[in-house]
Amino acid sequence: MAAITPYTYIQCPCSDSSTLGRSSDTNSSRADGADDDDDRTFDPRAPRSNYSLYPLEYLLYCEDCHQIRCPRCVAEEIVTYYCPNCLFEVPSSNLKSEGNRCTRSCFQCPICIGPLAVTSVETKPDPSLLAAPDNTAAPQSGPYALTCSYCNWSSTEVGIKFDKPNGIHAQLSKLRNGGTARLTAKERKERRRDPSYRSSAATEQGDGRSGSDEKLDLETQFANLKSFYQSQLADPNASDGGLAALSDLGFSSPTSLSRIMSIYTGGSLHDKKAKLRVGAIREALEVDEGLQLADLDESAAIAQLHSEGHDGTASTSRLSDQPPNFGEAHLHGRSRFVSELRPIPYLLRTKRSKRCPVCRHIISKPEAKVQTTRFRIRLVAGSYIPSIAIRPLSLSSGSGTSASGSAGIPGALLEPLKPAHYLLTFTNPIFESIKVTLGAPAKTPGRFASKVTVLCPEFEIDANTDVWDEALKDPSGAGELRDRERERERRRHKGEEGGNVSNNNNQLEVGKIWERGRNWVSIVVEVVPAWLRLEHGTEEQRLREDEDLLEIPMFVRVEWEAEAVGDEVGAVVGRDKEAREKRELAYWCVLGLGRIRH
Amino acid sequence: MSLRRPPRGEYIETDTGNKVARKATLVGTQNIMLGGKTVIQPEVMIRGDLVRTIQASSQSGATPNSTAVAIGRYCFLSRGCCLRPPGRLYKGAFTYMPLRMGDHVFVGPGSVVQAASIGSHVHIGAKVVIGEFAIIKDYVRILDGTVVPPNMVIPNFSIVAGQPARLIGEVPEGGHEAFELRDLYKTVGNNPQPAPS
Amino acid sequence: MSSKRHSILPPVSSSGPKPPVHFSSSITIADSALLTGTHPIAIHSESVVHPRAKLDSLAGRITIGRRCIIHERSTLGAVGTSGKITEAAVTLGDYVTVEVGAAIEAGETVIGEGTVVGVGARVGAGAVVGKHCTLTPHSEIAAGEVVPDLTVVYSNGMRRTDKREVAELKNKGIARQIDVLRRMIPSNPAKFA
Amino acid sequence: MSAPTGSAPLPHRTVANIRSPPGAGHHQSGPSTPIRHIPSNFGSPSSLRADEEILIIEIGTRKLQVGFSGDPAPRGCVWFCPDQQRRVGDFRDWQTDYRYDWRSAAAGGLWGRDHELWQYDVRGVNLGLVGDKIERALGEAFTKYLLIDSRPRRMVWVLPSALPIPVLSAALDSVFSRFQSPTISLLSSPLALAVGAGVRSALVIDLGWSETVVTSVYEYREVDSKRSIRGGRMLVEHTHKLLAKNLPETQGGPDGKDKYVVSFEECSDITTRMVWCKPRPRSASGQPSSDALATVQEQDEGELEDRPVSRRTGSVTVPIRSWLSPTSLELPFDALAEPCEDAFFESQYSPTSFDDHELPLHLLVYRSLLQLPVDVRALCMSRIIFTGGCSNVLGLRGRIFDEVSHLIQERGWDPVRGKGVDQLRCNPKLRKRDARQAGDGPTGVMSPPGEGEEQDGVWHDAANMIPEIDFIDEQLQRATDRRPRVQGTLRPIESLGAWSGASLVTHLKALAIATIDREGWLQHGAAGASKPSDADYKTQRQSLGPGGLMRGSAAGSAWTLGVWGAT
Repeated sequence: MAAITPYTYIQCPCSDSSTLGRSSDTNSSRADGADDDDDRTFDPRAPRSNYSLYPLEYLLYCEDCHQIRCPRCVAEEIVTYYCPNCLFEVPSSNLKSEGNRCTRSCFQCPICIGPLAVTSVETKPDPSLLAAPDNTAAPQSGPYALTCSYCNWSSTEVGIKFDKPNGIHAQLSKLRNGGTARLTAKERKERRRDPSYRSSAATEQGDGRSGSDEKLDLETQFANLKSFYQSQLADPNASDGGLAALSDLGFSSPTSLSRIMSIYTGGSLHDKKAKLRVGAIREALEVDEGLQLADLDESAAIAQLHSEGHDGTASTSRLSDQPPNFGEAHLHGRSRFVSELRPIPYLLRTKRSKRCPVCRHIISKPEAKVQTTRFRIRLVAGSYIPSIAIRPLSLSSGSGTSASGSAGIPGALLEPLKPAHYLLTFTNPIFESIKVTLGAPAKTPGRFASKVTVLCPEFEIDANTDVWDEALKDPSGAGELRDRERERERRRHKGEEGGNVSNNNNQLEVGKIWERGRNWVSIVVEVVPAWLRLEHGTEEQRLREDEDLLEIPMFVRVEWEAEAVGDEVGAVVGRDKEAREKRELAYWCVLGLGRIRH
Repeated sequence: MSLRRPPRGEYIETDTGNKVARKATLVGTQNIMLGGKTVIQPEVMIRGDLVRTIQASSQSGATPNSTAVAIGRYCFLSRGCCLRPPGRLYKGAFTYMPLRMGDHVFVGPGSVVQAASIGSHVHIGAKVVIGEFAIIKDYVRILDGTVVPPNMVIPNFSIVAGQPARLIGEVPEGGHEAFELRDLYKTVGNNPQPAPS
Repeated sequence: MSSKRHSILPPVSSSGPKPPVHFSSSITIADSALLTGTHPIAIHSESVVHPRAKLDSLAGRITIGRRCIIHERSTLGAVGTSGKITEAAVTLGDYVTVEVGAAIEAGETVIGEGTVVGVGARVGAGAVVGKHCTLTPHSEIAAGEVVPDLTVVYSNGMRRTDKREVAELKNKGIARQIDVLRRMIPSNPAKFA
Repeated sequence: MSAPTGSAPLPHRTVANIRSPPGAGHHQSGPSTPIRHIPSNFGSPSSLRADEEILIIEIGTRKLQVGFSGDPAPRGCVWFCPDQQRRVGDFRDWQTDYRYDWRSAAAGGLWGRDHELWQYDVRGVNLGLVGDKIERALGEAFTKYLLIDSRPRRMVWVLPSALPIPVLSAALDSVFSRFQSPTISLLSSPLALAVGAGVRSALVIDLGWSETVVTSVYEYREVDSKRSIRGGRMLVEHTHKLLAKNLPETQGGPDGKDKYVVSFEECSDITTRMVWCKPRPRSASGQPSSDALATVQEQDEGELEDRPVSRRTGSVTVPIRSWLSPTSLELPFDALAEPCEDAFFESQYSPTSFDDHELPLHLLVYRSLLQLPVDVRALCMSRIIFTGGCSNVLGLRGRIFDEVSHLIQERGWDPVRGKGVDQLRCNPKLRKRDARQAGDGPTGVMSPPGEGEEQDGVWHDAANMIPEIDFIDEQLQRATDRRPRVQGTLRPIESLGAWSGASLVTHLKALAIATIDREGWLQHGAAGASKPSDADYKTQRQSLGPGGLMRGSAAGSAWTLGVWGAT
C-alpha cells in the first residue's frame, strides 16, 4: 500500500480506564496495554487503541471543565430528524408512529443501494434520462415501478408495481414480492374481530409464497401472540403481576446443572409487582393464538437454489441492508434469494447537539433546520489545543494542505535502520502563550521497535493573535511565509547531500527549537525505523496490517496561565490542583510518520 | 505533457481573481459563470455549450438565462477534471439543465461532474464521477474514486464513498475549516505562494 | 456562429497521420474532435462526436454505427495491451453511447447496439460487449472478454442482467438527445475529410 | 455537578429543560417506575417518552440486534467486522487503492476472529476490547437505526445462557459507564424463544455461530442444556476446506505457508448463500430399523454418493475474489452440501468416536431428550424450536429432525421407568458394543417404532409423582385441562426469535431474569456479588408460593445471573 501522508491521532483522556467507573475491567485493560497513565507507554497498536484515538477535528472541548471531549464522552441530543433523500424534516411524533425510515417515496436499491426513482412502467423510460431528482417529476401514466438508475434494477423484477407515483411507502407495505396483496396491521385486526373473514385472511396471507399456506407472517404472529398473552392475563391493565406465569422467568436457571454462581444485589425494577399467579395462562394452541408449526420441508427452496445458483442469491451485505420484512415468516423475516429482496426505505438521519457529560454545558449545537449548516455553539478542540503538523525534513516537502487530501508528500518509504528526521510544527490556537512538554518512548512499542528521539521535548509557543488580522495583514504574512519557504528550500538542498541536516543557523542539536513563528514552533524528531524482519519460529509468519507503519506514541502536556475563572471544575483539571491560574492539559497522541520499507 | 512554466504564465488571471490555465478547455465560455477567485487548472474541461434548450418554469425559476455552468468563489478545479451540465428528457423532449456550484468547491483531478447542483464547501476527490442531476449539499466530502449515481441527493456534512456512493460517515464539528480553499487559491497561479504550514 | 470565438480551446498536438474518413452526411462532429491514424474511420448516419473525443485508427479500422454518441475525452482505438494491428480495431453498433473519458482499446473490439459505456469505463482489446449492456462508470472489461447482451456491469465488476426491456425507449431517448446536440455542437466534417 | 450557567444562550436552555437533570437516570426512572401499558400499535416502538422506551438488545457472537420493546422485529442489526474496529476517521476501506489484506488479518489463526464479538473461552479474550466493541456497535445502532440520543433508557439484553460471567461483566461495565441506562435486565435467549413461540416448554436447538446448544425449557425454566462445538464457525471452516480442495494449488510465495487460501468474508458469504443440507437418506426397505446406528449410516453414505447425482445433475459457479487471482469456481451442486454433512453430522464415523463436546447434532438432540424426565421430554419433544444462524441453512432443520426421529424410532426411550439417567450413563458403552458388532443382528434397545410416543403419553400422568413438578402441574390443570397439551410426538414449531420474544416479555411486563441497577453495578460490579450459599432450589420453589413475594423477589435477583454462571 502506498505511503501515507503523516497524520496525528489524539487519545481522549476519557478512555483512560481510571476515569471510567469500570470496576472489574482494570486488570484486563492493563493486560492489553491500552491503559495509559503517564508512566506507562501507550501502544497505538494495541487492539483497544483504535477505540480511543481520534483525529483532532473529531474532538470537542468543554470550556468549563477545560477538558477534551470525544464522541465517546459527550452526551448527545437529537435536534432534527430528516430523510437524507427528500430532506424532509420528520417530526419526532411521526418517528414514534412510523419508525426510523422515510415513509414517503424515498428508497434505495436492494442490489446496489443506489437511489431508486419512480418511473412509469407502461412507457418504460430509462430512469437515467427521465427520472427527476426527488421523484417529483412523476411519469404520466401508471402503473409505476421503482427503478435504479445505476444498476438498472427495477421493482418489476420482484413483481412489484404501484398504482400511484407517490406515497410509495404506503403502497409497498401492502404488497408482497410477486405483487400479492398483504394485510396491514389495522386491516388484520379488523379481520380478527370478524370471524367470517378469518379463513379468507389466512389464505390471503399464505399465498404468493412457497411453503404451507398456513404460515403467519412475522408481524401477524407477533400480533396474535401478543393479543393471546394479553387475553390470558386476568387484568391486562394491572401493571403488577404482569404476565404472571412469565414471572417464573425470574427464577429460572438450569439449577439441575448446578451452574449457579453469584448473586447481584440491587433492586429489580419488577420487585414491586412480582405478584405470582402461576398458571394464569396456558400455551398458545392455534394459529390465531400465535402458535406456528414449523414447516421443515425446504426442498422447494433447495430446488430454487439449484436452479438459480449463486447469482440468484443475495450477498450477506445486501441482506444486512434489508429492512426487517414483516411480510415474511420463514427465516424470521430474512430473505435469501434476490427475488425476495425489497426496496429499502431510506433510514432517517439526525442533527445532534452535544453536551459535556460532566458539567452538562452544551459544547456543540447545530441550527435545527436541515438546510442550514450554521452552528449556534461549536467548541472544537482545534481552537484550544495545539495542532501538530508533520513533514519530513530531508524529503521535498509538499505540505499537504488540508483542503486537498490528494496533495501530500511524495510517497517515499522509510528505509529500515536509516535515521530519518521529521519536522513537527506545533501551532498554538489560544491567546495565551503555552508551554509544551513532550514525552515519547525511546522505542516504539510492538514487535518492531523503532528508535525515537525528540530533539527538543520542552518549549514555549507564543500566543495566537486574532486569526483575522493575520488574514488582513496578508502581504506581510505572505512575505514571512515566502521567507520561511526559501529557508526551507535551502535546508532541503543541504538535506539531500548526506541524509543528516546539520548546518550553521539550524543545528540539529538537542534541546534546540528548529524554527519559531508567530504562534508556532517546529522541532525535529529523529527516528531510526525498525527492520521489519520476522524471526522464523514465531507463529505469525507475516506482518499484521499496518505493522510496517511507523507510529510514535507521544505524551503531550500543555500548560498555560489563564485569568482565573471562578469555577472549580477548571482548576481541578490537570494534575496539580493548587494553582488556580495555571491550566494544564495532558494527553497521548500518535504521530503517523510513514511506512517502513519491507 | 505541458511545460512546467510557459514563458507568458501558465494562467490567465482575470480581474475578479479567477486563475484560468491556458491549457484548460472551456467550450461555450459565454455560458460559463465564474464567481471569482476560482482556479481552473490545465486540462480541465467545461462544457458551457450544452445549454438548456427548454426554458421550463418548473426548474430553478423561470429566469430565461443561458447559463450552462455557474461556479461560485474560491472553487478549485484540479487538472483534468470535467464539468458538464446534466441532460434528460423533459416533457418528451431532451434538454440540458444548468450545473450550479457554490463556493469553496474542490474538484479533484480527473473527476467528471454532471450534478444539477453542488453546494458550498464541498470536497470532491480524485477520479470521482458525479452522475447526472445529483444534488450535493454543503460540507460534503466525496472520497477518491467514488461514483455518485444519477439523481442521488447528498445532505449536508456527509462523507460518501463507494460505487455507487453510500454514506460512510459524517463531517465532524472540527472538520469544517478543512473545506476552506482560500489558502489553496494562493498556492497556484503565475506567482504561487507556498501553503502555510 | 462558430463556437471557437466563444471558447478557450488550446491547440492540441494533432500529431500523426490524417486518417481516411467515411462520414455519413447526417453526422455531427465537433471541430475539435481528434481523428488520427492510418486506417479508415467510418461514422454512420446521425452519430455525434463531441469535442475532444479521440478516434485513433492506427491499429485498424474504426466503425461507428448509426446514432451513436461519442462524448468528450473518450478514446476509441487506443492501442491497448495487444499493440497489434487488426482489420477492425473498434466497431460500434447503432445507438451506442460512449461517455466522458471512456476508453475502448483497439483490436477487434466490438460494442453491441444500444450499449452504454459509462464515464471513465475501459473496454479491453478484443472484448466483445453485447447489445444493450450498461457499463457503469469506471467499470472495466478485460481484454478479450465476452459480455452477453443486456448485462449490467456495476460496483467494481459485479454483473447482472437488465430486465427492464427498455431498449427501444432508450433508443428513442438517444434520438431526441441527438436532435438537440446537432443544434448545439457546430459540426465541421469538412475539416477531417 | 454545576447546572448550566447563564452563559448559555436561550435555545440551549430550552433544550436543557427537556433534558433530564444530571444523572437523572438513577433517580427518576428508578426500579419502581411502572411501565405504562403500550397500545398494540405495531409499527411503533411505543408512544412513550424517551425515558420510558425500553431497548431490547440481542447480543450474539457475530451480530447485535436492537429495537424497542413492543416491536415485532428489531429495528437494526449490526455485524461485528474489521472495518468497524478501525480508528474513527479511518476510511481506508473505501479508498480505491486499498484492498483489505485478509491474509495479514488472518495471521496467527485469527481467521474470522475479527468478525466475532467474543469467544466463549475467556482465556485470551481481551475483555476490555469486548466492551469497546459492544459500545461502538451500540453507538452505531443507536445513531443509525434507533435514532435515539444518549438520554437514559432502560435496556433488556437477550443473551445466550452460556455467556461467561467475565465477558458479561465486561459488557456491562462498558455499557453502564458509557450509556446512561439506569437498569439493564438480562433475559436468556431460550426463554425468549419459548415465549416467542407461545409455549411454556420447548426444546430449543440453537444452531449458533461458535457452538450448537440444545436447551430444554420446562415451564419457562431452563432445565437442561447440552452443547457441541459444531456450529456456524465450523461450517464455514468446512466450506473453506471445500473451496481450498477445489482451487488449484497455490503456487508457493508467502501464501504457501498460509493455512487459508480464501478470505473469511468470502467463505462465510458463500456459506450463507450456497451451502445446503441433504435430506436424510431413506434407509433401504430391507433394513431392520433396529440395526446398529453405525451400519445404517455407512449404508446411507453409500446411497448419498450415488442417489443425488442422478437427481441433481449440473453444477454452480461460485466467484472467488479473495484468492490469489480473482477466479470463479465450478462446483457440483451436491458438493455444496458436503460442508454441512461434515460440520454437523459426520455420519461416516461411529457415534462413539465423538467427544461429548463435539457430538453430531442429531445425537446431541437425542441425548438431551433422552436424559430429560419423561414428562418434561414429552412436552419438549413436541415443541422443538430451531434458531440460530445455521437454521437458515436450507434443509438442515429438516435433516436434524428426521435424524432424531429416526434415532427415536430405532431406540425409543428406556422402557423401564426411572432408569432414564442410567440409560444415559451406560449409553456410550452400549453403543460401543453396537459399533463393534456392527451389522450382525439387532443390539441395544429393541422397541417398535411409535411405541415411544404412547409410552410418553402414559408416563406423563405418572409425572405427577415427581415432587418438583407437582405445584406447577396442578396450577396448569386449571388453565389447560380444557384442551390437552400436545405431547409425546416430535413436532417442530416456529418461534418469532429471541429478540421478538424478549420484546413480548418486556412489553407484557414480565420479569426478566436479572435486573441490574446502574449505581449498584458501578459501585460493586461483579465483585459486589454475594455468594449464593443460601440460594438453592428450595427457596426458588417456595418463592413461587403465595406470600413468597419478598423472598421470591430476593431469590429472583439472586437466581438471575445464575444462568450466566461460569467458573
